[in-house]
Amino acid sequence: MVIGINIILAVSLNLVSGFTGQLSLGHATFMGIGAYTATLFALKLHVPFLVALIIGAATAAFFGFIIGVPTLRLKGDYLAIATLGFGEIMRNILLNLKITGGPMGLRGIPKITNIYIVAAAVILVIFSLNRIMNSRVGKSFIAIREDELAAEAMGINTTNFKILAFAIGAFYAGIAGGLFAFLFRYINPNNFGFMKSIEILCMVVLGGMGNTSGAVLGATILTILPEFLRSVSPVISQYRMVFYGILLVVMMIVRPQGLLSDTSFDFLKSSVFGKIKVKKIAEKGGQ
Amino acid sequence: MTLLEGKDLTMVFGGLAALDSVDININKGEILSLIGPNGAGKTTLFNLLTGVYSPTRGSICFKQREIKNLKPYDITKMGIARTFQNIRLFGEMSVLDNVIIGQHCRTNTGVFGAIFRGPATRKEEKKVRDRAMDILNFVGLAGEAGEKAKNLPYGKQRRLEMARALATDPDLILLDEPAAGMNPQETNELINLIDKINDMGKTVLLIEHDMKLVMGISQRIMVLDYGKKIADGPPEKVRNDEKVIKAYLGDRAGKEVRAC
Amino acid sequence: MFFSQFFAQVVNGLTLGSTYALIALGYTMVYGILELINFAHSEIYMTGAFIGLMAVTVYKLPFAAALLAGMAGACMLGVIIEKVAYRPLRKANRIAPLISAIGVSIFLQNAALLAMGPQARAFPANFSAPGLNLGIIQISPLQLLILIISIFLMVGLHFLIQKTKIGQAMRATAQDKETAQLMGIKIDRVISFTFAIGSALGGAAGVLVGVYFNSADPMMGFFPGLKGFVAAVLGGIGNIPGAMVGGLILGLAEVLGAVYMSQYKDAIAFAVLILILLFKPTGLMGRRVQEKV
Amino acid sequence: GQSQSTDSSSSSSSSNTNSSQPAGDDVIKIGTLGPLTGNTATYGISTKNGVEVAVDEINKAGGINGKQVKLFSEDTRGDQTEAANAATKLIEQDKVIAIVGGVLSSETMTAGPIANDAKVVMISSSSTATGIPDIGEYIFRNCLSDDVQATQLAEYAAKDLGLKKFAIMFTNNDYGLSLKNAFEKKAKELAQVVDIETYNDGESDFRAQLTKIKGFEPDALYIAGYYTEAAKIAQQAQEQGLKVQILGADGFYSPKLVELGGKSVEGAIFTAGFFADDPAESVQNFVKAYKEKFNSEPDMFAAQAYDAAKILLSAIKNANGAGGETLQAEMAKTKDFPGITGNTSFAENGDAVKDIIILKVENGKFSKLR
Amino acid sequence: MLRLDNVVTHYGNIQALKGISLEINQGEIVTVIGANGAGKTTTLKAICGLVSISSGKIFFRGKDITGKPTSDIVGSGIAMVPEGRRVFPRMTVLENLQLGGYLNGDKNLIRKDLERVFELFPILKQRLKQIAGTLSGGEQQMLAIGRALMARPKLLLLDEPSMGLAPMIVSNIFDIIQEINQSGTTILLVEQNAHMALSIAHKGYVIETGRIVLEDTAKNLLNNEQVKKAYLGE
Ligand SMILES: Nc1ncnc2c1ncn2[C@@H]1O[C@H](COP(=O)(O)OP(=O)(O)OP(=O)(O)O)[C@@H](O)[C@H]1O
Ligand SMILES: Nc1ncnc2c1ncn2[C@@H]1O[C@H](COP(=O)(O)OP(=O)(O)OP(=O)(O)O)[C@@H](O)[C@H]1O
Ligand SMILES: [Mg+2]
Ligand SMILES: [Mg+2]
Repeated sequence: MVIGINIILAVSLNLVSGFTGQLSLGHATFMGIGAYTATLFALKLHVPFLVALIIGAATAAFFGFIIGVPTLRLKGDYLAIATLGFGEIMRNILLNLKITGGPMGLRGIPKITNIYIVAAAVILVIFSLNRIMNSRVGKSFIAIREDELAAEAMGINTTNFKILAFAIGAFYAGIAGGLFAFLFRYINPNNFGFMKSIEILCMVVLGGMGNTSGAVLGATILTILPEFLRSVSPVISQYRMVFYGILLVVMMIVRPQGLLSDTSFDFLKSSVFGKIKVKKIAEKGGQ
Repeated sequence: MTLLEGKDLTMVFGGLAALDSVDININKGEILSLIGPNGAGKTTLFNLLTGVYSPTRGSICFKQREIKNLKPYDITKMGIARTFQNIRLFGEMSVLDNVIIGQHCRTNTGVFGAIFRGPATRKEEKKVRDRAMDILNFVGLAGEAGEKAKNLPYGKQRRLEMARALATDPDLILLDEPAAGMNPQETNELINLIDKINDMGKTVLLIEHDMKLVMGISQRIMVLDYGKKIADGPPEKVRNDEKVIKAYLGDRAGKEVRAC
Repeated sequence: MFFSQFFAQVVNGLTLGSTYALIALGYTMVYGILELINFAHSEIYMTGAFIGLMAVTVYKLPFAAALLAGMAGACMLGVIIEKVAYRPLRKANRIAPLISAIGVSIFLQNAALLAMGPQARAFPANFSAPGLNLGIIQISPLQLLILIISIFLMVGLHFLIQKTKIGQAMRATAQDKETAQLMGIKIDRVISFTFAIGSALGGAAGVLVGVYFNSADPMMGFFPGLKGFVAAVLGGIGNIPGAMVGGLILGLAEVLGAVYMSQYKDAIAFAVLILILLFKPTGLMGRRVQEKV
Repeated sequence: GQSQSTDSSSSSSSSNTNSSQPAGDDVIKIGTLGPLTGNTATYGISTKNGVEVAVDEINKAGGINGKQVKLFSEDTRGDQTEAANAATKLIEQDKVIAIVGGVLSSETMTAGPIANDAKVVMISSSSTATGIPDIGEYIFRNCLSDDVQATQLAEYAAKDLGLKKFAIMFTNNDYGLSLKNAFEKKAKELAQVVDIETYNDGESDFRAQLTKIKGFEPDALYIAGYYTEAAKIAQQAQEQGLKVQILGADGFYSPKLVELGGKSVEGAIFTAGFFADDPAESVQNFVKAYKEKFNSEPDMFAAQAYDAAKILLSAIKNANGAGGETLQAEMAKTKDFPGITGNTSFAENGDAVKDIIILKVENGKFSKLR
Repeated sequence: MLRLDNVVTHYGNIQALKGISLEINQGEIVTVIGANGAGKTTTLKAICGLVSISSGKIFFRGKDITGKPTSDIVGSGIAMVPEGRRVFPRMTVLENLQLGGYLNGDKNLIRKDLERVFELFPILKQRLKQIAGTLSGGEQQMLAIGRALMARPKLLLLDEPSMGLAPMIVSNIFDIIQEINQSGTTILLVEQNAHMALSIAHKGYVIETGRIVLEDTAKNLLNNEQVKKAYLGE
C-alpha cells in the first residue's frame, strides 16, 4: 500500500519535474496539505472519506496554484530552493498551529485506506495523467521543458501552464497524502518534510525523468529496497542505510538517465499506440 | 496595405543602442528582407516584434493594434510567428508533435477535456493531427514525422522550425537566417519553400546573409547598420546603394551581388 | 535597553550568519564550476569536524593543527567523492549527479553513525585569544575568528576565481567543458582542484563550528548544510561574495525571526529568502544576463 | 528473513503450554522497536540496550518457566512509515508476543494500532506524548508523565528554591511542548513566567533566544528538551552572561550533559525517573551489567527500557508464556512493580504511575536532591 | 603534418565515421566538403579528441595522438573553431580571448596576439567588456575565430567559419584564412560555402555519410561535374 502511495507521489512529481522541467524540492508539502486537510475534514466535520480525500487534494492543488503564481517566475535551482523554502514554511506552520495539533500531529484517524482503494487511486491517477500527457496540455508541458522561449513563441502561456502543472501535481500528491493519513492513522508535520521530498525526487530520477513507468518503477524499488535490505540478514539490516546510499550512487553511475529513460519504453503511456499511428500516417504522407 | 508598422523603435542594452529610432513598415503579402552587418540589430528587431524584448522607445502596430507590451504568446495568437537564429526545437519531441504544439494557440482542449476525452476533444485532436501532417507534407518532412526533432540533420531542423511556425497559422512569418549552414542545393530548395509560403498569402520578413537568396526572392529590402536604417527599397536599388555596399556588401561581394 | 538588545541580536545574527557563510562558500564554489548542488557538502563539513575532533582529543594537537587537519581530511574526501561519484556522471544530465550526491550524503551520514555512534561528542579545544567586550555586547574570540576567517576566505576566493588564470579556467570549465578542453584546459584537474578547495572550506567550517558549539555528531551537517545551501542561493549561487552576504542575511533573518516569534523563526527566514528571490530572481548578487535569442 | 536477535544461551527443551503462539514454542519471542539509525538513534539504541540487559538477566537465570527469551530488534530510523513496517514484521514474520517500544511518540502512534489490532502487547518506555496509552488496551507505557515531572519541578523551584521569575525554552516537539505547557501552568500559579522561547532539535545556535531572555532578567531557565541542546543552551547562556538557575526534565539525564556542557551545567536541577548512583542493589546491578556489556554509562532511556522489559517479562511469566489476551490481562494487573526507576503501577488506560526524583549536577556528577 | 588512418567513430550505436583517411601537409589549406550530417564536424572532433575513436589512428607531426586527452592535443599545436561558435557565454570578450591563449604563458605574447585579433576584427575591440553571450551571431563567430588564433596553432581546424557572417566579412574571412596560412599555419577547413572554400584551398576531400568519396586538388574538384552538381549548386 505504501508502494501505491509512493507511486502516486512519484508520478505526480514526475509531471512537475520530469515532464514540465520544473525542479521541485517541496513536493512532500502538498502531500502534507492533502493529508491534513482530508483528516481535519473527516475528524472535525465528519465528512465521508472520499469527499475528504478530494477536498484534501483540491486544497493541495489550490496551494500549488498559490505558490506557483509568484515562484514560477524563478528558474532552475532558484525555483528548487523556493519550493524547498515553501515546504519548510508550511512545515513550520503545521508545527505551530493549534488545529493541526502542532508537533503532536493528528491522531485517531480511522483506518480506511486499503489495498483496493490504493490500487484504484493509482490506476485513476496514472490513467488521467496519461490522458493529460497525450493531450494539448501535456504536450505544452513538455514543450516548456524543452525550450521555454520557443514554447512562448508557439503561443503557450508558459506561466499559466507551469502553474497548471504544479497544481495538478499537487492535486495528486494531495490524494497520496489523504491515503497516507487514513492508512497510518496518525500524521505529524515531520512526515512531510524536506527528506520526504528528496525521497520522492530520488524515485523519479532513479526511474527516469519524464517517464511515467519509470516513476512507478523508481517508487517501487526505493520503497522495497530498505525493507528488503532489512530482511536479508541482521548484519545488513544494521548497515542498510549505508548500502542504500551506495546503491543510489551506483545506480546513477550505471544508468544516469534513470532505469527507464527513453520515452519509447514508457509502457504506461498510451502513446506507444500513438507512435504506431504516427508511423502509419508518416508512411502515407511520405508517398 | 500595411500589416505592421513600427515607429521610432529603439532598444538600448546597457548604454549601447542596438536599435536606434528605426521605422519599419510591412505590407500585406510581401516578402521583405532585412539585411545588415553583423550586430546591426536585425535579430533585436525580431525580438521586439515578437515580444521577447520590449522596446526602450517606440511603438509597434500590428493589424491596427499596439502590441509592444504584449507577451510573446499573445503576439503569436495575433498572427506573428518566427524561427530562431539558433535553432530552438523541442528536441525530445517527435517532429509531428513539434508541429502539433505549433497549433497550440488555435486549439483549446483543457485538463478536463483531456482526461474525459469527449467527442469534441477527439475531433479537435484529429483535426490538429491532420493539419500537422499537411504542413509536414508541405515542407517535405512527412517522412520524418515520427523522428525525434533533435535527431534530424541541420537542414531539416531548419525546415521543421518553419513548419512549426506555419502551424501557428500566422499572417506574418519572421525567418531569422533560415539558410545558415545550408549548402547551395538546400538553399535552392529553401527559396522554393519561402515562395510557396508567400503564395499561400503569408507575409514574410526575412533576415539572411545569403545574397543570392535575398536578391532572388525579396520584393523589398531594408538595410540596418549600427542600429539605424540606411536603406529601404527594391533589390535593384538597394544592391547599388553606395552606403549599403560600403557598410555591408563590400566591393567584392557587391560585385557578385550586382551580377546575380 | 532596546538598542543594546537590538545590537546584541545583530551580533548574534552576524555570527550565526558567518557560520552559514563559511559553509555556503564551499557550496557556491562547487556549484559555480559544476552547476551541481553538492548535497554531500554537509557531510564533508561533518567529517572535517570529526577529523579535527580526533586531532584534538586523540592526538592532543593544538587548535591550529586541528583546523589544518580537518581541512586536509575534508579536502581529500571531497576529491575522492568527486572522482568516484560525480566524475562518471560528467556527461549525464544535470539531475543525475544531484541524486548521486544525495546518495553520498546518506552513505557518509550513516557510516559516521556506525563509526562514531549517534551521540554528540564534546569538542574541547584549548583555544584562547582575546575576545571583544563592547559593554553590553560580548563577542567571543571564536565568534570573531569565524567572522574574520570567512571574510578572509571570501576575499581570497574571489580573487582566485576572478583574477587568476586557474580561476579563469574554472569558470570556463563551468560554462562549457568541451570548449574549455579546446583551450588546452585539463578539466579533470580543474574540477578536482575546485573540489579540493570547496571541501577544505567545508572542513574548516566543520572544525570552527564544532569548537564553537563544543560538539560534533554525525547529524551535525544537516541543518547547517541546508542553511548554507540556502545562503548560497540567496546570494546568487556561484557568486562568492554573494555566498557571504547570503549567509549573513540568512543569519540575521533567523535571529530577528527568533526575537519576534521563535517558533516561526525558520518560516520567517525562508519567507525572507522567497521574498528576496521574487525581487531578485537570481539571488542578491547573481548577475541577471538576459537570454540572447 | 532473520532479524537481529540476542539469544545468550541455547534454548531449553520444549515443554508445550497453552501458548497462543503456534510455532517456536521452545523460546519466548519479544521485540523492540525504535530508531537504531538516523538522527534519533541515540534513544533507540539506549532503549534496545536496556532491554537486552533485562533479557540477558532472565535468560541467565534460566529463562521463563525454562524457556529462553529471544529478542528481535527492529530499526525504524525514527520514521513512522518504517515503524509500521517494523511492527508488522515483528508481529507477522518474527511472531513476537510482545514489543518494547516504540521509542519516539510518532512511531508508537503508527506502530501501536498495528500491535493493538494484532493483540500483541506493546510497552513504550519513552513515548511521552499524550494519547499513547489510549491507542488501545494492549498499549502500555512506562515513563514519567511529562505533566507530573514539569509540575513537580515547578513547585520545587518556586517553593523550595524560592525562584520568582522563570523563562522557558522548549524543543518544538511533543515532548518539549507537553513539558512546557505543564511547567508554564504551575509556574504561573506560584510565580511569574517572563518569557517562552522555542528551538528545534539538532540546532546549535540559541543566542538569539537567550539574548531576548536576558532582557527579561529571569532567575531561572527551564529547558524542556534533551541534553545535547540543553548543554549548548547552558553554555551559550553562560557566555552571554545570563546568570540563571538551569532547570530541566528527564531529557537531561545523560552523562553527556556534563561532557558537552562542562562548567555551564554545574548546578542544573532536573527531574528524572532514575539515578545511576542510587545505592539500591537493583540499580547498581543494572549499571554494572550495562557497563560490562556496552562499555558506557546507561542513560534514562536505557533504564526505563530495562524496567519496561522487566515488567513485561514478569507479566509473561505470570501468563505462563502466553501472549494475547492472557498477557494483556497480566500486564494490566501490574501493581507497585519494584524497578530501578521507582515503583510502577498502571493506570486504567495503561499509563505508568511512578515516583519522580529530582537531581542536581554537582562537581560534574549527578546527585539526588529529593 | 596530420594524417588520419581509417578512423572510425560511434555515437552510441550509430557509426558516424566509417573509416576516414586523410592527409594534410605542412603549409596547406585543405578543405572538407559534404552534405549535412556527412560527418565533417565529427572528423574535426575526432582529431581534437572530443569524440573517442573506435578504430584507426591519427598522427600529428609524426606523433600518434590517437586517444590522447584533448588538452594534450591542443597543447601540441592544434586549435579549433568549433561549430556553432561555442564562446563562453558568461565571460567577457576579453576573457574569451585570454582563454584562447591559455597555454601561452608569456603575457607580452598574449598582448601582441590580442592586437592582431583586433586588427582582423575591429568590432571585438569595441566590445571588449561585453558578455560574450549577448554578442550578435556574427560577432560571436568572429570571437570564436579570434580565440583560436590566440593559441598560435600550427594546425587550425575551422568548422564552418563563414556561417552567419555578412557577405563583406565572409570574403574577409577567406582572406584572413589565406593570410593566416601564409604566415605559416596549416589549415583544415570545413565549409558549406564549397565554392569559396575550394577557391582558396590546395586540396579537397568530399565526404558522404562517414566516408571519403573523393579526393583531389581543389582546382580539379571545382571542375568536377559531380561536385558541381551536388555542392556548388550549379
Ligand atoms: N541581451 C543583450 N544584451 C546586450 N547586448 C545585446 C543583447 N542582445 C543584443 N545585443 C547587442 O546588440 C547588437 C545587435 O545584436 P543583434 O543580435 O540584433 O544583431 P544582428 O543584426 O542580428 O547580427 P547577426 O547578423 O550577427 O546575427 C549586437 O551588438 C549585440 O551585441
Ligand atoms: N551527439 C551526437 N549523438 C548522436 N549522433 C550524432 C551526434 N552528433 C552527430 N551525430 C550524427 O553523426 C552524423 C555526422 O554528424 P556531423 O555533425 O559530423 O555532420 P556534419 O557533416 O558536420 O554536418 P553539418 O553540415 O550539419 O554540420 C550525423 O548523422 C549526425 O546525426
Ligand atoms: Mg542575428
Ligand atoms: Mg558540422
